[in-house]
Amino acid sequence: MSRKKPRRSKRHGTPIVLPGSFAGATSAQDAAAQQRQIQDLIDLLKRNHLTELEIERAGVRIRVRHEAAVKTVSAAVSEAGGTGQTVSPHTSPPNELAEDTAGHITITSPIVGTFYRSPSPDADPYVEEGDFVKRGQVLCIVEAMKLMNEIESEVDGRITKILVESTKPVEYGQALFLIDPKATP
Amino acid sequence: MSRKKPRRSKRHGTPIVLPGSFAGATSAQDAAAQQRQIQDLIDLLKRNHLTELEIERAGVRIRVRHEAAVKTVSAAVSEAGGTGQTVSPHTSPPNELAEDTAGHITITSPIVGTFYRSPSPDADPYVEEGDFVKRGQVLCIVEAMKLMNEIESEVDGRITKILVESTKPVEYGQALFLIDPKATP
Amino acid sequence: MFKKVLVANRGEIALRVIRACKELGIKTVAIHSEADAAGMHVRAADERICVGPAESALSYRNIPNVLSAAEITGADAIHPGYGFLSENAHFAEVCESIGVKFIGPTSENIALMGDKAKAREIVARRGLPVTPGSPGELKSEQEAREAAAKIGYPVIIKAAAGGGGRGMRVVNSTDEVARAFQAAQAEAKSTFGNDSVYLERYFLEPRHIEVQIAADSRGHVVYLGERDCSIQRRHQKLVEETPSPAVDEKLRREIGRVAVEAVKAVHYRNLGTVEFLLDKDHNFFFMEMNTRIQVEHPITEMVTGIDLIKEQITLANGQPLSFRQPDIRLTGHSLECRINAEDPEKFTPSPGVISRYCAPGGFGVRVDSAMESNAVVVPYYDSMIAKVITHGRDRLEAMARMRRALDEFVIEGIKTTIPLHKRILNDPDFQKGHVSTTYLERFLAS
Amino acid sequence: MFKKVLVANRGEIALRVIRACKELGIKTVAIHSEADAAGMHVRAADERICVGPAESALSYRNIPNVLSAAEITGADAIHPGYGFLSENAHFAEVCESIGVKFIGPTSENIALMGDKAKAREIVARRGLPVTPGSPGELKSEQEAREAAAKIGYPVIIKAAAGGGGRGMRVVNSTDEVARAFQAAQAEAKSTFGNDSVYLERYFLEPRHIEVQIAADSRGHVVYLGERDCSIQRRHQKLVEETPSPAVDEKLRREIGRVAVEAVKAVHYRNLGTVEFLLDKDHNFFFMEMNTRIQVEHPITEMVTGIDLIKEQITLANGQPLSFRQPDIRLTGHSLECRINAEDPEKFTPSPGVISRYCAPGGFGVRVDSAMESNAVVVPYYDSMIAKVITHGRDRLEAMARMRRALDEFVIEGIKTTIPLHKRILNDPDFQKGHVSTTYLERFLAS
Repeated sequence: MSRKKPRRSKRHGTPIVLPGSFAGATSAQDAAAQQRQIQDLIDLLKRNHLTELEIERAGVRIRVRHEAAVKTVSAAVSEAGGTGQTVSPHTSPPNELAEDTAGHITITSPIVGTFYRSPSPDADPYVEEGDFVKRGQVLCIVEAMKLMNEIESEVDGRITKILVESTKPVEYGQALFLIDPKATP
Repeated sequence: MSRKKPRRSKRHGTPIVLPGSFAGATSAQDAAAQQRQIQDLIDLLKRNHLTELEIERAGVRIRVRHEAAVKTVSAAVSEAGGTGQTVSPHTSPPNELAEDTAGHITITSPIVGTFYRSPSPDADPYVEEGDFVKRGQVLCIVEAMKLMNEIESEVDGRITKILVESTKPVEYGQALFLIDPKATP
Repeated sequence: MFKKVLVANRGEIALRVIRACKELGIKTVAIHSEADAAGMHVRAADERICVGPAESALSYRNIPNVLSAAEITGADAIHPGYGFLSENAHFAEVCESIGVKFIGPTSENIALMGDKAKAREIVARRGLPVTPGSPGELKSEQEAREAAAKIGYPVIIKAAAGGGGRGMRVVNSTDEVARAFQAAQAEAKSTFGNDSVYLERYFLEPRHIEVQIAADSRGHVVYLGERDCSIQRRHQKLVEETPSPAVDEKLRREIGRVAVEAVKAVHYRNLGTVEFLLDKDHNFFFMEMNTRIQVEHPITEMVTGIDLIKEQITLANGQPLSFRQPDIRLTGHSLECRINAEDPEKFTPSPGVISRYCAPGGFGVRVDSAMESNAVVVPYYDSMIAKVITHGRDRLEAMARMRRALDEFVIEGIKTTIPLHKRILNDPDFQKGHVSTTYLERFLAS
Repeated sequence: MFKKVLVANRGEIALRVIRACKELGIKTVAIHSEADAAGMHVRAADERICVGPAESALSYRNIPNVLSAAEITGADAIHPGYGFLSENAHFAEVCESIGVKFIGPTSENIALMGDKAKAREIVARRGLPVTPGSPGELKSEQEAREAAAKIGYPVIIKAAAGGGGRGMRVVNSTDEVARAFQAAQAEAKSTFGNDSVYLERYFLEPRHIEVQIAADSRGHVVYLGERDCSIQRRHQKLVEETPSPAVDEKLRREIGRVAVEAVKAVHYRNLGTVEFLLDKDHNFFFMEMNTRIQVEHPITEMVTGIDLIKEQITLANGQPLSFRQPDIRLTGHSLECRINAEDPEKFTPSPGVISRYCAPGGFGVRVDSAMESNAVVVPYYDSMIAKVITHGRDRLEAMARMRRALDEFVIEGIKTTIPLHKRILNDPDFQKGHVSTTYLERFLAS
């Protein structure tokens, strides 16, 4: 049992719309100057709590927008403060994982429980990073309600990353392993 | 008793005088000057509680929006529902007026009271649309606390628009007349 | 006192429990489905655990995952809120068996009172007034017909395991028994996994009056006044108030005494609600008992000054009741309007992003909600997104406050039932207190 | 009853008055300066009139414009809120003369009690306890020295027209008299346009205890318990509570009786507050009277259940008090924290756009504020942007609720004093109720 982590695009972002004509800077110097100007515009916008600023000159149009909602969302997380001993990094930019795992398969926990890399404290781990695994091979145990639940690999491939330390609690859907399905032994 | 209204750029719809240098910046120096001018525009916008400002001159178009607060206001008005007999159209699109009045002077009420176009019910109005007036000429009366306050013209020019009906209440800063100062008899 | 409470719920009631825990100095663990990761209750808690996908059977009602969440976070108690696992005797039992305190009654209490037919029997056996009906479960259509003939039509067939208006059928004559019996049984089976049904007299314009009770482990039981929940749509309460315009001091004491006796009969612990029908002649009949906190508990808090969630927690911790019957004084009048994310005319759900949220405030106004600007109303759960509660020196003031609060409440981006509540508050019948459980149906038709 | 009330104020108190009017079925007119056109109080009212530019002297305190606004809208009464024109006897008088009801005491009441030195004289003449001090206005430094010598140093020189901590100077010895006298006189002149000063004993660690009174036109006067406002910074109250931890039932009755006698001495009408100093030995002394609603009035509302703004309005309308002394029961405990748009350490103002605003809610929490997400805190007026008020069964619960509410309160984009309030709530001295008017100074220095 395993699930793929859907690759999601970033939720918040401040779109800066530049028309194609703007990119028509010929020299590197010009481009740098233009960049600076845009940054200045953005600063201007922010300093003044604006949401939108548009400038057009001789065929060049610059429009800068600052979405209020975005600020709200990200700020909210830091402000509420009560995240405490968060078990999983819900608030980390989803992109990080998505980028790391481009083309990789994520094995997630199907249940809430405690993660164990080996069948017993004295035994060797089921797998190590770099190991090649077969579909159906046991990768770890998640203990819940005193029951040991073996978690199997969904695919053939190479373990590129083990994401959780042994004996740590895991929540539903938490990523446990990254597997590269294209790797061959 | 009469009071002079200092000529100020008022809430909505007073002419905005752009520095002539604004058109077509070419050098870095020009760009800096332009930045300053944009900041001036933004300040203008804020001072005047505008939501959007768009200026086009000789190939230069500048559009500044200040959305957040405005959205709140307009949404709130419809939701709260309690605007009732609003005395002045605070929430009307400020642009409309601004366009109408490009280059015109707005005479606003310096006090809260009741607007009268003539000195007494039987008398003729002080002025009509189309009339040419001199600086210091009485344009109307605003009655407050049983006192008749004569409102004088700030400039020589032609009355292009009378914005309030006689006997209607007016609030502080409410636009009463538009005068074209460039018109000559 | 407990060190850490896991809140096995979501939305406003999860936030309500977390607030109570914070005030008691207890750490909290929020559980959430994948759909609720951004929920306010999740942010408000000290810790958070995802327990499954959006579907509640796989997350909020997933007993192994919920208990594992308690285990791995070291929570020593679980508050179930309302709905989900709150009236699941098996869940309460497993909690007990693994040493995690279930904040609520004993699993036996839940099992006993959860079977509505059995509960009626127990209460009737103590000589307390019960709606006339079948003595227990109906085994067949024939039994149903016989029972109905004895008490007289119309009657209503109900699921023994029922609640929320599911598994109910009104029967007006003997011809209709067979079909209604089968339909109720089928719906009971599919909704509650139990096809046991019973039957009782169907009152035409009754009031729904319920009594809040509290019991500690030393056998003290008190009642905290009644709530009038007559304004319902398809057995879903919409507006509640206390005191009931139909209950005077004498009747309050009588119903209170009966409620206390009923819960004493099953050695009940913790908080609970005893529901009665009140007919036009002020006769009242035991209907059923809810063995959990109710959605509408805040109106009782407003008139008594007692924090019922804190009381649940301290009682579950084995402490005695923090008050005796004579300490309970009902001050003023309180109303609650449940705001649902629904079309106010068609009642179709209206999930989505709340683009702007501005709750009413000021004196005598309380809002229990886990919403805010940019919050998302997900389509998987109950549509209730806020409760507006007002308190006033008398019913008139509480109603005026409610009208003012509803006018102030800004929720944009989705549809809500606020306009319906405004209409109800302006209805002369409501204003005079002339309501019954059929009020809303007539009101909506007019 | 009045048909239409003009609210001659802004911010939370304007909204508070509008809410009360709505609940009473009275139409409202909001006035506003050019800077406040987007204010919540403006949106909440039925009508709105701009009365001048940002500067309050030209708008909210512009008597001709405010009265013209009442005239052109046909308002039959004006509620002045606090500050601005609320204690302006001339304004109250003009209102009376043009037939617009001033919702507050008579202009004579204001004139008499507005002169702090005269008020002391009147109260002392009735044999009531007054802080030892000069019998009336001090005409010269020499008179000041003589009065100080008689009552003993330290003394404090105060502006007769004073308030808000302006025009005050503490004097520790005879050498300091000349300078302090001149400084106080100059500040009194520049702040209040009146250089009249008086002098009284300066108590070292007194409590500020004030008594809410209400009087109708039939001569009935009642008191509604006290408020302990000892936590002040530069004579600006920050945290208030009722009941005072330093006042027991016996002392409450005594202070209440004195407050009632003091206001009877001037045939006072409507609501008012009598301020006392309470020394360490539980002696209390009349300081002054405020002839308007106080910022901190909500805590009295929480423990009495009485809406003080509605009471102001009905009293101004000539109705009798809606309660007698025995009807007033103080239930539980209430705290208020004033949230200012200020740096919580340096106390520098922090105006600007509130990018996100999410107020706390739930049982026992009340927020009085005219702020919301995207609202602008303009730099022209008082920096107070919200009042968080909690109510609990006892002081412990009210404090726990306040901590919980402050934790929940989200205000982004500007700095606020919320962090300071959190620190105060966690201070053992505050928790034990060991405070005086010098508490905050010491606390901030530590």
